[in-house]
Amino acid sequence: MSHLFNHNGAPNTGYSQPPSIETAVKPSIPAGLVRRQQARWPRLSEPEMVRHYTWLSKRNFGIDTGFYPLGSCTMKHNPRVNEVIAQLPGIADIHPHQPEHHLQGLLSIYYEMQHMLEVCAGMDQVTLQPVAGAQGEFTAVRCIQEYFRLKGDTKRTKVIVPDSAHGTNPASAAMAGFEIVEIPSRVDGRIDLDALRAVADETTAAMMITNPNTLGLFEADISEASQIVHDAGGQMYYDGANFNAILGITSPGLMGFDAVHFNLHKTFSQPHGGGGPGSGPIGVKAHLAEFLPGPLADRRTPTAAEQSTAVDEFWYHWREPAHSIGKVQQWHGNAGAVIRCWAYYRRYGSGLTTMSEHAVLNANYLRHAIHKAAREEGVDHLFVDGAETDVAKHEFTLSLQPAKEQLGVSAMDVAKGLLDRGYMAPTVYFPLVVPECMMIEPTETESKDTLDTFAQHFAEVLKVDAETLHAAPTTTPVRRVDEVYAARNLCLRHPYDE
Amino acid sequence: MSHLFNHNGAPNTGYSQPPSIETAVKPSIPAGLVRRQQARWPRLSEPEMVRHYTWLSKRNFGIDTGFYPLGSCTMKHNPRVNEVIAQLPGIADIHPHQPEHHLQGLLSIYYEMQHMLEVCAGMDQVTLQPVAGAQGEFTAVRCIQEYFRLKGDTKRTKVIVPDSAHGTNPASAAMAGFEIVEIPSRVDGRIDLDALRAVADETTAAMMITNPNTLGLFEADISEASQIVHDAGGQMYYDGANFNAILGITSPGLMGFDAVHFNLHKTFSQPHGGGGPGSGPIGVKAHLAEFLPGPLADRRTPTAAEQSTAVDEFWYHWREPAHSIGKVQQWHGNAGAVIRCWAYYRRYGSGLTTMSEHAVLNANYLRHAIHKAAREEGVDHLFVDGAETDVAKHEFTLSLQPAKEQLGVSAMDVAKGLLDRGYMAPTVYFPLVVPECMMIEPTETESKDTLDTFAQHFAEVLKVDAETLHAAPTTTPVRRVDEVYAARNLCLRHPYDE
Amino acid sequence: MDFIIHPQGVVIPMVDQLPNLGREEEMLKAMGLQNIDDLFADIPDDVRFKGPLPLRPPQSEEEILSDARRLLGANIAMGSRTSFLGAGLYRNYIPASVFQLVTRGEFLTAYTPYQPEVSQGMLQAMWEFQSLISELVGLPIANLSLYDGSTAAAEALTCAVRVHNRKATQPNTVFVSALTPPDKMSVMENYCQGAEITIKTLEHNADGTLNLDSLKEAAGSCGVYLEQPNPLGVLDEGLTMTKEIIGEHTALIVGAQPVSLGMVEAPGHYGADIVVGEGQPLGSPVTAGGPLYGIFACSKPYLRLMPGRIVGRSIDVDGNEAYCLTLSTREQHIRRHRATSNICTNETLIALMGAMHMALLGPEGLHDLAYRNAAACQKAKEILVDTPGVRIVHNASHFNEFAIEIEGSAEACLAYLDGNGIIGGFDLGRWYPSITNQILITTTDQTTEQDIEALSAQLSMWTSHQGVSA
Amino acid sequence: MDFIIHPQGVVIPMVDQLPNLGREEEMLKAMGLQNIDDLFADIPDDVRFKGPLPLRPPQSEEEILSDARRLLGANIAMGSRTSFLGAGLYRNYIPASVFQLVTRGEFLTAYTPYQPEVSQGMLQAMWEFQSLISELVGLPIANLSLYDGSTAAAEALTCAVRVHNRKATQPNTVFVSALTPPDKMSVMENYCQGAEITIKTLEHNADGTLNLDSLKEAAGSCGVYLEQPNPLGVLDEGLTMTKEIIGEHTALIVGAQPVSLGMVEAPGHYGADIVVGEGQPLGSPVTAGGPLYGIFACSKPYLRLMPGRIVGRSIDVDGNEAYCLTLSTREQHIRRHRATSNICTNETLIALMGAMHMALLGPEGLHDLAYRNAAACQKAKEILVDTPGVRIVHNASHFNEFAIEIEGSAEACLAYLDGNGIIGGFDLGRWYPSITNQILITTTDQTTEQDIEALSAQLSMWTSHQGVSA
Ligand SMILES: Cc1ncc(COP(=O)(O)O)c(C=O)c1O
Ligand SMILES: Cc1ncc(COP(=O)(O)O)c(C=O)c1O
Repeated sequence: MSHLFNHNGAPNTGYSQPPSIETAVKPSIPAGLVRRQQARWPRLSEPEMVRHYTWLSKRNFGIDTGFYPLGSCTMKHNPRVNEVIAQLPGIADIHPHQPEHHLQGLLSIYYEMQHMLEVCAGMDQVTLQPVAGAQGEFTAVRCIQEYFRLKGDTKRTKVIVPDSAHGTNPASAAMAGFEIVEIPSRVDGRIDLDALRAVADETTAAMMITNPNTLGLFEADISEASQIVHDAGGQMYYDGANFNAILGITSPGLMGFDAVHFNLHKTFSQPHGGGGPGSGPIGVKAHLAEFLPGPLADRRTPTAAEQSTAVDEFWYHWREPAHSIGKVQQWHGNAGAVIRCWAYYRRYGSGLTTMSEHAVLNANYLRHAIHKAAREEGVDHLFVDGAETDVAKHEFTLSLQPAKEQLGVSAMDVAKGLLDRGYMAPTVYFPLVVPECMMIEPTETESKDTLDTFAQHFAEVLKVDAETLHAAPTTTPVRRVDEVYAARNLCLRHPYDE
Repeated sequence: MSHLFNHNGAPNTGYSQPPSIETAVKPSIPAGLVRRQQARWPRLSEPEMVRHYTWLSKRNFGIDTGFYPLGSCTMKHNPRVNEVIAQLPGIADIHPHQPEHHLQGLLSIYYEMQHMLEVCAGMDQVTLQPVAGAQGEFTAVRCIQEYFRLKGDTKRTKVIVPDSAHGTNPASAAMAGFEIVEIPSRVDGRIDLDALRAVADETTAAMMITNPNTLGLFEADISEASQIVHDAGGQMYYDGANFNAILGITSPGLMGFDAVHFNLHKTFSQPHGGGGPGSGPIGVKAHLAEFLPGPLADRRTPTAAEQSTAVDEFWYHWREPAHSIGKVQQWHGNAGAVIRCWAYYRRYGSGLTTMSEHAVLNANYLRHAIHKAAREEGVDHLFVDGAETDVAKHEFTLSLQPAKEQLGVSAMDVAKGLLDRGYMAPTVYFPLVVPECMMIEPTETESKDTLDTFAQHFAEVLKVDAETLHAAPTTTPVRRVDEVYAARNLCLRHPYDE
Repeated sequence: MDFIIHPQGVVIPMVDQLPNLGREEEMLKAMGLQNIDDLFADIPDDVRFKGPLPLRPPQSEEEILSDARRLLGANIAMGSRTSFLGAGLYRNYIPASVFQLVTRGEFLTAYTPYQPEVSQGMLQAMWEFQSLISELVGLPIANLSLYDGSTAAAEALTCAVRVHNRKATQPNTVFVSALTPPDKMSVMENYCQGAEITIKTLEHNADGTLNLDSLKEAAGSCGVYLEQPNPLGVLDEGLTMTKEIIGEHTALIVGAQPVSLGMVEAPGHYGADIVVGEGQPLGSPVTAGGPLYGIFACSKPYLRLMPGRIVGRSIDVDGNEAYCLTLSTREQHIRRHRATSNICTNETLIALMGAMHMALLGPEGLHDLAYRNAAACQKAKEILVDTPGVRIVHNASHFNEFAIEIEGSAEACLAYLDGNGIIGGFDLGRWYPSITNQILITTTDQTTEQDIEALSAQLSMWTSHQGVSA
Repeated sequence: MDFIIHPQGVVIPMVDQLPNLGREEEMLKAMGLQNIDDLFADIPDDVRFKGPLPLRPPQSEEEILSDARRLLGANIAMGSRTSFLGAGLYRNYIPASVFQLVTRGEFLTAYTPYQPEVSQGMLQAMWEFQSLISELVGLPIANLSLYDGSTAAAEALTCAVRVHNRKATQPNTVFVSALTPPDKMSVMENYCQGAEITIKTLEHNADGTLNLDSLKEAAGSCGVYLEQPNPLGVLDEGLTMTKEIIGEHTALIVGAQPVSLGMVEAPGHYGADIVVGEGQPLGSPVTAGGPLYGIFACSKPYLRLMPGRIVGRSIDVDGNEAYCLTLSTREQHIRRHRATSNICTNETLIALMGAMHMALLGPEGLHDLAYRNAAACQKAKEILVDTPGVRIVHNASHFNEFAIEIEGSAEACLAYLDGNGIIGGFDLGRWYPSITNQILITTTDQTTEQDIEALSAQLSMWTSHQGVSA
């Protein structure tokens, strides 16, 4: 074990600073505000710091480490040139309050990204401000709220979500003050139009749904669902976490949605960074456009004076929407993530369709390979599809309920068994509608070999006896972690006195 | 296992290139020179390539991974800012044939480095051309050879080396055409002046020696040795691999040497890179200066026209020594390594002495701690000092001969036992004069805690039973590797047909 | 297949990310399918795109990099000018090792540590981050980041209401300093409106300090939000008295600039219940305003109603030390619409950079960094006080920012400075529309004496121009 | 102790690398010593430095970086100009992933893999490198790098003598192309003189190709060194006939430009016994001429007398695949003065960059990279052939370099081009003193059509100036 707080070297050990500016009078802090006790931080030299974080990194699993089939998370490869680009001073060393003529490059990239997302989503206006998917949801729902408020339509206090929805959907709508109406899915995992009809009414502000849904299934009835909600006077919100399946194939716009968020950290390869940062732009149809948070990047013909500073035939500038709800992050969103995702977009361009095709190809192939390997290994009775379907989209679910019932082996046990074989486990227990759910999303950047091998390992894990699986993992940096202990014996920071 | 050659994706999988320039006539290769069969290289996409090399890296031990007490190698921390500096276009994207007015920054850094090394070594002129220590040795010996040739002193065909010398010393001298005369060390590991007197004569071109010697001991008789060789008309060559012990304390110049090489990748923190690159500048006294390989960086007052391009009050330029032996590398040496080491030097400046003091402090402390821990664990009868001494310098040797005799446990077994405890093993079986030798060099960048813990582990390994140690390591990516098998069943490249 | 065969026979882009290009047929065949389109048979024809996406053709890595260099090179990096722009974001030097370690694939390409057994690295790093922040701000609990300083402040307000609403005499009400920058205020309003929270403002004295009389009105509300140093850069000793005034049942929320805490008392030590802040000055470049990381720390009573992820130290089945996410019943993936926040993806990697920077600084290093910021500020005051036409607005202590008043309009003055290679600071009129002639001058560890002298010289030029034109 | 207490109280430099600063006393005490000097008691007083090193004071990381930026910024990077300078070193684009992976600490900070159990990563990577090079050049054996192309060529000569001397009718003699750049020739001479090897030269025809009659004299010697493309950029079909002419007992050593081998036949396929080359164009920036990596590959008879380290695939005690250094009995640390070379530290990390670049390229990628180099060369020839006053010297096939003859002196012409923002190529007079008006023009994948047009335009300007002054 390496512990940061165990290091206690000399003052200024880790990072020697140049002398400060000399002043006539020493800078002073008002007497009552002088810090009396320094933070009890550790003191590490650079070698100690480098070794500590190298050690920690070796105890962490990333896409670079191995296959990461975490459903709903789109763990695709993060192209390395994007990191180089994001460290250029023209983005890293930029202040959002610099004047527009300092930021023509940034503005043009924002404009290009807005435009690209508009095209892909079939929306009329995109804002890049929200910094994560959940914030995108909240922002869009707020826009819808203001839209109705401005229309004087004040009865719309409810947001409908399917029971398979991601937790952020209800949480975001609730944060905006809406009441949540959850509708059950059909047995086949799809939206129940009757249930929707039963709840859609003049109190409906919006329905939030993702398509393909969280089971990885395309909701073929989506246009009808849109119709129902629209007929009731509500708005359709598209959770874009699953965009990776449909780029260039279909779009929320075509399906009748009014608003959508994108998870740039899923579809457009912003690295997940162990939990963030992300970027969650939203796109809306024209009637919602003037409610978006600003600033939006816009463009016009440059004046003669501007011509020399322009990066192309346009002059780019910020624009505030007329009825903007205001801001959800203090600046212009996660510009660094936007730049990376712009670089990603540029690599595919109009070929983004191919990217989605391969995402879906890989998911279906893996689903096929898992079933095949399970049959060959005689373990196909231990799981069923999370929902019946001919084809999945970019991800699919399995239910380990049979394994649970027949062997007492849970989805979590299987997940831990996979860890022992060098894989990150798929998402487990989400969506909630599938019992003992395992949600698998390979992404387009995994090779056929990786998929074949994983399928084989998956089947082999199911052959392992229950006792061994309960005890898994055994080859990981630590063994099964006691989450109950953690919650009962809260230790949330270094205990100096131990 | 991840195998590079197992990947066989689509053409151009790993790295998409922009279109080539269009030409009127296709570029053509003469018919008899057209490549008929492409190299049977693998085809990896970027995600596969990134994962493969990440995986490989995880099977490799570096300073960043843990304590690396490899004697004679000076495995000190490699400051990270140096890597940033070495990637600046002002060094990475420079061609050595660019005119001097394109290279004023580089030349000034070369000049500064030459000067610094001259000061530290007490030499009159340094050249930065040799790219490793061994090449520095060869280069210096060649200079000595030319020196005698020019003097018409043609009988000097021999080079004296102590039996404890590093293998490169005799190899380098032999490459230059010298006959090697090896003199035995005294029982206490030091140079035997009588033995030296017995061989030093009119055939002696030079003596090569390092001080502190390869046992980590300072040769107190060094001035006398110099005297003997000089009296015989020979030259004294200082192997600078152990410079880390004496910077600012003493210098080869003070000890009477005529020539010296530096291992910038040891003393000045150029990362070892798994085997290289290095940088092996040499410094010589004035009488040898005009034999050095060029170009040397020199400086003068700038002309009026030059003033605007100058980086300081001087104009820097290349200079060819009058009787230069010519080149040992085609360009200006490992400029990228020189830049890193310049950055390292700047961090210590005149404080380089402190660096050496801490290197010696750490070595002696570790030696002390190992003996102490061994006594406490009752295993102090299993090893002895490689040579008796009150203080060591930056490294020290132990002889595991007692363990070998009493338990059948070899130095190699102990080394492998240390691998199992997460350490890189010390150097074993060098120098050859110490039986079952273990050579330990902690460097100045290791903390007291690391040294204490290592000492404890060292003692504990000696308590492990012989059978277990013979079978060590067991926790490493592979277990003990069969080097005999490798030599008997030569497999030096991917066997396509297997 | 989307190969682009170049006229000269070179096959190009996008290939490099798709390992199964060229294997489609083989894979489809294994599934008993004919072509890729069979995989999309479930998508009704009427919602399908007709024809390819109307977007530009794919590019190779080299072309993208070269376009990025061209476009981003057209931006004016602060480091290429003399800059005094801060106003919430501060460019301090970040040691090289931070970038090299944070881009290690194991950190960079991981997801949220849902499988603790293979995510101990990030979990421990974030637990250490919590510990570092806790010590920095003087409170026992910290989460592992929110989106930025503004959302951290906004979530603090809703958290305060969740905790105190029951006993509040002014329920659903919070008080926020009137100096709060409108962009931040706007975030707060967005976050508060859903919970039907009313935001009232607290007034300030002419010297920039908080009007303690105004504060009295906040007693009985759910929470009070103040910044130290405040948005005008003023260090306000009065804040040490606020908790006493507002009382136990009103949360004192202090927004702190983390670097300042090397010299300035930790708000937790003078009664703050929640400390929030923009973490960026520790460990992160300014990056045009994002990604950043929001600091959120609190005292015990807030723990179970606070937003964001928390790591706890635990044990594994063998009793070995191990870390995992804990108290997740507050979070959206468990509690759904009753969650304390909707946050899911947060700013872990930027927080990790913060942790690395803090680890290298150590307590004395943080002090020195703060000192360098403050000394540059002091120097700027010393020089500008003697610059013709420049008046330092607040006779107060400042940390690394202060307001000046100049002749003529701030906007015009800043444009003039810009024309002379100086990013002169922040036009306070953008925050406070009634003010037309004040500029917020920011210094950091990157500010040099020459920078300040250049600013002073140009400001006196400006003044003399104003004199002429007046 | 070497703290520097700054006037303002900030403690600075060098601290950050020495974890035991401040602990000296404690550690000395444990050893029963009083002060640091006790550790140096064994160094006689008369050889000790008196007083501190007369060097500049230490600097902080920020100051070093800022000085480095200033000094290296004063150099003119090739990428900041239009450049046609090559002559042995070639700037091709290197994919971003190469830099990010090679700087991982596990690779960067490792030593030579003497403990194979914990060095499998680098060992396998180098074994793969050997495999890649072996395929590239068409020979079964490759070592894991020598210092650079010149030392690889020099070591090939001594290796050839070791192998063939016994049967040679011209013992201790090797033949080297007269075109060989003098700097490289100088390295060869230095390496050969110790072994008492005589280097004779081979003549070339006016069209740049090898004079095969001259070659006949080399039969019976130990080895022949030729380059393909040759130093004038000419692709010489005649080399495919050389092995037949010199015979079995004379080593054919070919120096190859690795990128060219994407289109040009591997020398191993037309009889080369040893292939050497400068590896830099694959994977490494030019870096002012170093670090680079020397390629060394050979056929079986040379194996046991070749220089440098080799990795073999083996097994561990459990029979699992494992890699280790092998055939080390050739090396200095075992064989000492009878070693095949004195090399110890080599260029592993740069070779690793080469391996990564090759892995990303794949066979077709290498072809395309070669094609882009060659197409730029073809384009340059097409444009320059029509440029007034410019003559293409050799009516031959070229890969990515060719010689032009211009009006007036090459040196003056290059200075003129330099004044107009173009690094115009290499003055061949620096290699061949009798030539005063020829420039070697190099193109790479980085050369654009605009670059070539700019060169052409400036060259015709030059010609017209020459006309005027003539
Ligand atoms: C289906 C779905 N919706 C929404 C989100 C929330 O996005 P974010 O994590 O970016 O806030 C996620 C993220 O996991 C998701 O999978
Ligand atoms: C004592 C000694 N001399 C010489 C050398 C050779 O230096 P290099 O490896 O740089 O060629 C070494 C390297 O290990 C050494 O330890």
